[in-house]
This record gives sequence, C-alpha cells and structure tokens, in this order.
Amino acid sequence: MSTKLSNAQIAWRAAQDIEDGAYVNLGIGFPEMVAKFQPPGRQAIFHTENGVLNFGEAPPEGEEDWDLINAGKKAITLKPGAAFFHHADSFAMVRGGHLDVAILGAYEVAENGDLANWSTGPKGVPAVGGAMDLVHGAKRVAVITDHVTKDGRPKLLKACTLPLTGIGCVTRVYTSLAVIDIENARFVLREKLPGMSVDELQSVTGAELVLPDTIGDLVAPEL
Amino acid sequence: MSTKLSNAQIAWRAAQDIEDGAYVNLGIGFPEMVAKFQPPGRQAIFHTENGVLNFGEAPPEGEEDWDLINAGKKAITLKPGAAFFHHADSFAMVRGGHLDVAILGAYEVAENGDLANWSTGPKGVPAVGGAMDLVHGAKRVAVITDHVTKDGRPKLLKACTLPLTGIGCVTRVYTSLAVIDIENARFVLREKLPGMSVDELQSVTGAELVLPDTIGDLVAPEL
Amino acid sequence: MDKTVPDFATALAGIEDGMSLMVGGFGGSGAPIELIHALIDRFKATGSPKGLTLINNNAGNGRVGLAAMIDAGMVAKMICSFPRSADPRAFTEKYLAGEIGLEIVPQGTLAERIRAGGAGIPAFYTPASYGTDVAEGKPVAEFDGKHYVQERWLKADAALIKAELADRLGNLTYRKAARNFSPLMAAAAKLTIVQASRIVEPGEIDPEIVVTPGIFVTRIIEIADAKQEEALMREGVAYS
Amino acid sequence: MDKTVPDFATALAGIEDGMSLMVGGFGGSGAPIELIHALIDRFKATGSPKGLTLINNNAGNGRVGLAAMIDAGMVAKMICSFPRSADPRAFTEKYLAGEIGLEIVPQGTLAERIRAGGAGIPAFYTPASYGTDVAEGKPVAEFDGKHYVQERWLKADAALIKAELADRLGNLTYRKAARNFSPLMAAAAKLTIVQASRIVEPGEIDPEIVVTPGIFVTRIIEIADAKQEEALMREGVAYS
Repeated sequence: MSTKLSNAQIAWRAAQDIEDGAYVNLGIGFPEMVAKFQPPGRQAIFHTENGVLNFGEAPPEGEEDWDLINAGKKAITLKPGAAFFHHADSFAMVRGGHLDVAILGAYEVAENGDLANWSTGPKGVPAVGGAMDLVHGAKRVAVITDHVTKDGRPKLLKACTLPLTGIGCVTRVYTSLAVIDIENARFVLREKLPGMSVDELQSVTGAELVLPDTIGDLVAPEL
Repeated sequence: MSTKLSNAQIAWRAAQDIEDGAYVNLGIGFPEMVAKFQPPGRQAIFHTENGVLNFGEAPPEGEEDWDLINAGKKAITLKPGAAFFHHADSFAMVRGGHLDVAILGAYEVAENGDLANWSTGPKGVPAVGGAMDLVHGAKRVAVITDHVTKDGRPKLLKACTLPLTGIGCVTRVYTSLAVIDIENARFVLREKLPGMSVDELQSVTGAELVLPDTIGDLVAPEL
Repeated sequence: MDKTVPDFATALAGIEDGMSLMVGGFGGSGAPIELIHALIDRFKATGSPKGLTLINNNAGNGRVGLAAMIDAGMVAKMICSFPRSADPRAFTEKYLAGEIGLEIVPQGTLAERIRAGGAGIPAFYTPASYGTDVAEGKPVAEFDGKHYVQERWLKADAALIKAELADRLGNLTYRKAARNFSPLMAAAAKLTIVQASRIVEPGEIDPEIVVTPGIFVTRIIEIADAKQEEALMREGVAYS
Repeated sequence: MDKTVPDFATALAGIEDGMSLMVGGFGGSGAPIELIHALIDRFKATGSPKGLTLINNNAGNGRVGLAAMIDAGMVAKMICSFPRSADPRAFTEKYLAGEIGLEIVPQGTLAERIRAGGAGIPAFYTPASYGTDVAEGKPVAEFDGKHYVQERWLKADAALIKAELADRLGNLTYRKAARNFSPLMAAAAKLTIVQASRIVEPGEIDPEIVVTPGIFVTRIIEIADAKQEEALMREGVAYS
C-alpha cells in the first residue's frame, strides 16, 4: 500500500461516517469530493450555502444551468425533493444547528479544536466565505486534510499559528495518515495507517496523540 | 350637524389622508373601518400581521374560508396581486419601516406621542397582540379615537396614566372633534368641528393645544 | 428517508411532562387540531404529558384545540401575545384562579424570538415594548440614537404544525394565511411534528414553492380532512 | 399602482455618488447584469455614480458585471464575504494598489445583517467569527455559556435585483439558486430596483409562491433575455 491516503481516499473515509438521511454541508474544493463516496444504501441530503437543499452531481458539460450552482460556483443538478431558499434561511440551517455534519478543509487544526482555514496571513486578498458560520452550528464539524503541509510540517498543532476560522469547533479530523477525534482539547487517535507506527505518526503531529486502548486500521480502497 | 363625528366619520376622515398605493395596517376593531372609506381613484394596499398583503373586504356570510383571516380573526378576501408570508416576514414589514401608515385605536394619547391602548390596568388578562410592534416602524402612526372617554374625561393628555404601548410614537390623532398633529411633543390643532370654539375643544383636551395660523374645518359626510 | 408515520402514537412519541411545546396557528387558521386532540387523548389515557409550556399567538378559543388542552389541565404556562378570543373562558378561568402562568410577548417579538431560535441567533434588539411595562427587567441599548430592548431566542422541545402538502422528506407548503408562525416554529423545535392534508412523493412539490424545507421536519402524519377550529367553535363543539 | 418603468434611465434614477448599493447574486447566479451595465453606461456618459460602496457576496469576476464597475472606477469600497473568483483581477488589482476598501463579513453574518436591515433589527448576536480577527473591535457577549459577537444591521441606499416573474405591484419570484441574497436586499434598501425576465398583471402570480412581496420593491424593468454573467465570462466578454 502507499505511504499515505490520496485525497480521494481521505474523502472516502470521511464519507463512511455519514449516516443515511444526514444533512451535510461540504466545503468548497477538496471536501466536495466526499459526496462521491457515499456507501451503497445510504443517501445524505446535501446543503449548499447559496440556498439549495438536496442537490446532486454536476450536469454533463454543456448542460449547465448557471442559475443552479453550489457554493463553489460549480453547476449542480437537483434530486427529487429539493428545495430553494434565500441566504438568511440557508444560514439559519447552518447556525441553528440543523446540519448533522459539516466537512471543511484546513490549513491548521489545534488540539483544542481551533481551526485555521481561511487566511495564510496578511498578504493577498482575505476571503472568508461561509466557513466562519459553518464551524458553528453543525452537530459535527469534521476536517479532511493531508496530515502535513507540502513541505512536511505538521498541520495538527498545539495551537494554530494562522488566523483562526473558529475556536474549539472541530470534533474529528480525517487525514492522509489517521482519523483523530478532538475530545477535552486533546487529539485522540482512533485509526492510523496499518503500516505506520504510533511513534512515526507522533513525529509528524504537532501535539501529543492520546492513545485509547483500541486503535483501528485506517484502510481505504484503491480509488 | 351633530356635536361630534361618529366612528364611521372619524374613520372616513382618516381615510382621506391615505395616498394611492400606500401600504397600510389597520388595527383590529374600530380602525378596520377605515378601509371602507378610501376616496375614489385611490387604492391602498392593506397588510395584516398574520401574513397577508393586499387583502380585500369580508366575503359574504357562509362563504368564509377560515384559513384566510385578518389579525382580528375575521374572514377576508384577496385582491389581485396579494401575497402570503410567515409571521417573521410580516413583522419585518412592520418593524423595518416598510408600512406607510399604521392606524390604531387608543385609550390615551400624550402630547409627547406616547400611546396607551393595550391595558386598562392590572385587573383582568393582559393582551398586547401586534400593537407594540406596529407603533414602531410605520412611517406614520396615527390614532383614531373619540375625543373623550365614555364618562367625558379627556383621552388626549399631558402624560398617559395607563400602561404604555409605545413612547413618542404617535404623529397624528383623528378624534370625534378634531385632527391634531403631534410635533415637538406638543398637540398642534389642524382641524376642528366648525361649530366648536377653540376654548370648548381645549376644555375637553388634557394638554395645551398649539394653534397654528390656519385651523381647518373638520367636516365629514353623513355616513 | 421517509419521515411519514402511520399513527398518532408514533407521531407524538417523545412529548413528555414539563416540555415546551410550540403550536402553529393564528386563531383557527393553521391550528393542528387533530394533533392537539390526539395529545389530549394521550393525556386522558395516561396522565401525560402535563405541566407543558405552550407557545402560540393566542391562548385558545371555546372548548376545542388549545382551549381543550388548557381545560384538561395539561398546561402550566402560556407564552403568547394575545390571550383573548371570541370565547377565552378556558384560559381566563385558570389564569384568574392562579392556576396557569402567562408570559405576554408582543406579537412581532414573539415571531422574531422563534425565528431567532431556529436561526441560532441567541439575542437581538427590537424597538417593540421599549419604555413599557413589558420590557421591565430586559437589557436596553441605544443604536443610532434610538432605544431598543434586547430579546432572547425562543426554542421548544417540540412543535405541532399543520401543513397543506408534505413530501416524504418533510418539505412543506401551507394554505393561505394558515402559514403564520408555523415555518418559524418548525425550525425552532427539537422535534417537529407535522399534520399534512396530503403526503406526496419527493419531487412532487416544486423546489421553488417549498416554504419549510424538510431539514426542519421530524415526522409527518397525513390528515386528509383536517378540522378547522373556527368551524368547530361555531358548531359549539367541546372536545373532552 | 404600477411599479414598472420603461427604460434604464428611469429605473436607475436616484443612484448618486457616494451611495451604498446592494447587488443581488451569488457569482453569476442572480446577478442583474443589465442593470449593472446600464449603471456603468451612465457613469461613462456623466461621470456618476462614483464612490459607491458595493454590497455583494463576491467582488466580481472577469470583465463584466461588478468587475466591470470596479474596473470603471465607480467603486470606493466593497462589503463582501469572498472577494475571489475564477478571474478576480479587477478587484485584486485595485485592492493591492490601495485604491478600493474592503470589509470582509462572514457569509452567514452578511446575510443576517442584510436581513436585519430589512426587518428593523439594529443588532443581533452570532457565534460566527467569535475569537477570530474578523471580530476585532466588535462587542461580545455570553449567552447560556457560549460566546457570541454583536453584529449591526446593514442597509443600503439602493439595491439592484434580478427576478424571474414580477407583477406590476412588485411581487417577485426568482429562478432556482438565483434567489440567494436578493429577497434580503430588496427589503434592506431604500430604493429597490428590479430587472425581471417577465412582467405580468397582478393576480398572475399565485399569492402562495410570491418570494418577495411588492412592499419591498420600488421599480421594475422587464429584461426578457437577461444575460448570465457566467456565460459572458466563458465567452471572454469584457464590458467597457
């Protein structure tokens, strides 16, 4: 097996925890991929910030209706039983605790659940979108991310160094190497790649991993 | 002519100040009567708190649809171009300053614009309804009322004695004897019954009437 | 996913003693009479639920619906804007006897507090009631030279709602002015129980005309020939 | 009453230098391209309006719509949640050169502030942005053990809105996800200017499916074959 999960495999793993009938918001970009990997027999209902509930896959190229898009401005289709609503009602769903799961990307996650995913610092143009709302209100706020940055530094840290999106909001992190819960402001290791030792994993993690009695194998199909 | 206007005549006088196309809320009870007296060629659009814009007269008896009522729980009909909406949107119209006129009844009005119209004191069951919202937000908040109580005491006062509905909110009062504006926390007499002297009117008014250069005749048709 | 349920027992499961209960409707328009009467039946058979806090614009009329709940002794407190009606005996008698609590809330504030509960807004400011007895004890603040009262969100353990169409995912439409508080309450309750005049398959309600998206709905029961509270009143019906 | 107007000059009358302007749409979905371009035409012909504060979720894309307004030099400040897009050059260049102001607002807070503006709620509390740089300088408060940021209403001098159907009284429907911020903006602006794909007589829109009641609308102009910003983008159109 490879030394780490691909993005598709991380998305696949996150998809396994979404229950049938769950209301789910997937952040723009990488998290959108989670929708592809719903287990057979389960159907989540996807919410997009711009006012659609129960949308489906992208239409074939050339058949896009640009009035029917998701928060990432990509063309979508509707499933039977969809609904349109305005932006205030849409964020009432988000902020009001009506979503079962929100899955976001991350630059950094701290062991206390702090998330940084909107700004890499004072340079450039800041842009926050819906992330600061999404991290509050959803019953579970999960992150999918590579375990380390492109140059190998840990993304799971004692404390975030980049501007925060929200404090104490993340409850589970799906990485390329592990599945980690955040409980009582600690990283609790739930699953790791079977070929990797706890010490190896700890060496690329910026805060101490709490080790429960049982640690599962993180195994994803080839995708 | 009679010594004072009837309720229908007070309502008629108030209706003369409602412009074509104005958005209007009429309080339950006596103020509802204003709708009957729109001048020819003018059509106001009536709002009711329970979520209807542009409703019309009561249906014939026996043809009521009890899902289609006004705030007074009376059966209504729709005019072409009506709209239904929920209660929060309905009070967004009220509180957000979108109504041109709200017309309410009154127990007491003070010269500073304070209104008391919801409670006659600590006895009995208190009930406020939409009045406390209606007195804020409408561009003009007008009152229609007999000039005095049933036992002859002034209803226009230096200060209200009953529990307030809102402070400094009333801008015009249509009574059985006069039309009075509230400006800079004073009662300014605009019109009075032609057969009545200013002294007579002042004697049944609980605060000083400011007298502008021109005072019109308050004349209403027999109704 | 299918949120429809076959009977009242399943629909009303989880409503327990001491809970807060939002009930849709403005007078008879939108009142979910069958759900209310089924809850009264349960109380008469089992003694529960009792000690309820009821949230509705009014406090019942005549001897049916909310008035019958109050008569039956199920209600400890009423949160409403206008506890008067053509025949308010049920509430008035208990209130004057000190047997039922009352929180009076201006109608627009009541609507906005429920909307805030569903939207995750814990508090907001409104001009309504500023300077009146109703605002006593509430924080006030000045914005742009005008005074406002701070109001808190209002949520409930359960809501009883009357809809027109419902699909199996819980998307709802309403009928005329029967909409009133119901879309707000559906979002503000943990458990939202809907009686719909007709249940249809997902896709049969145009996504453009859905008023309450299914995310706010827990269970749906079909009541094809729902009664109208106002009509029952006029027939002199007493539910007991 | 007839709120329809025959031409852009009448539709856009009253939009002056230094005003705040809400513009409906989320990306190209719901962007009132024809109204925006007509306002650019007026600016090019007369030098006005300039110094505008624009309120939209984004800050333009490519060389059409809001991006073309920014390019033309009409915009002093942008209030938005996400000033990025497939081609954000117009805004980015001016921003990095210090020629345009930016107020970043989380998307749900932006929606709720506009909704509050229309609903007469001067301030409210939200959990969004608590503890982040975006909340700096804003009052905070604790409710039921959780922390919240106080946010103020957002109103505008004018709003440009794209609707699907409009009747002459101003009742509106929208098309699919093009609804987004538009119903909120229509209520929050002093002057609400609508381009509708089709104007119909009062009574032709079912009162049950009206999304924006006419009370929130000032003027309507019919644009039968409205352009889609995303389509223009992909065709490489530059409006200038």
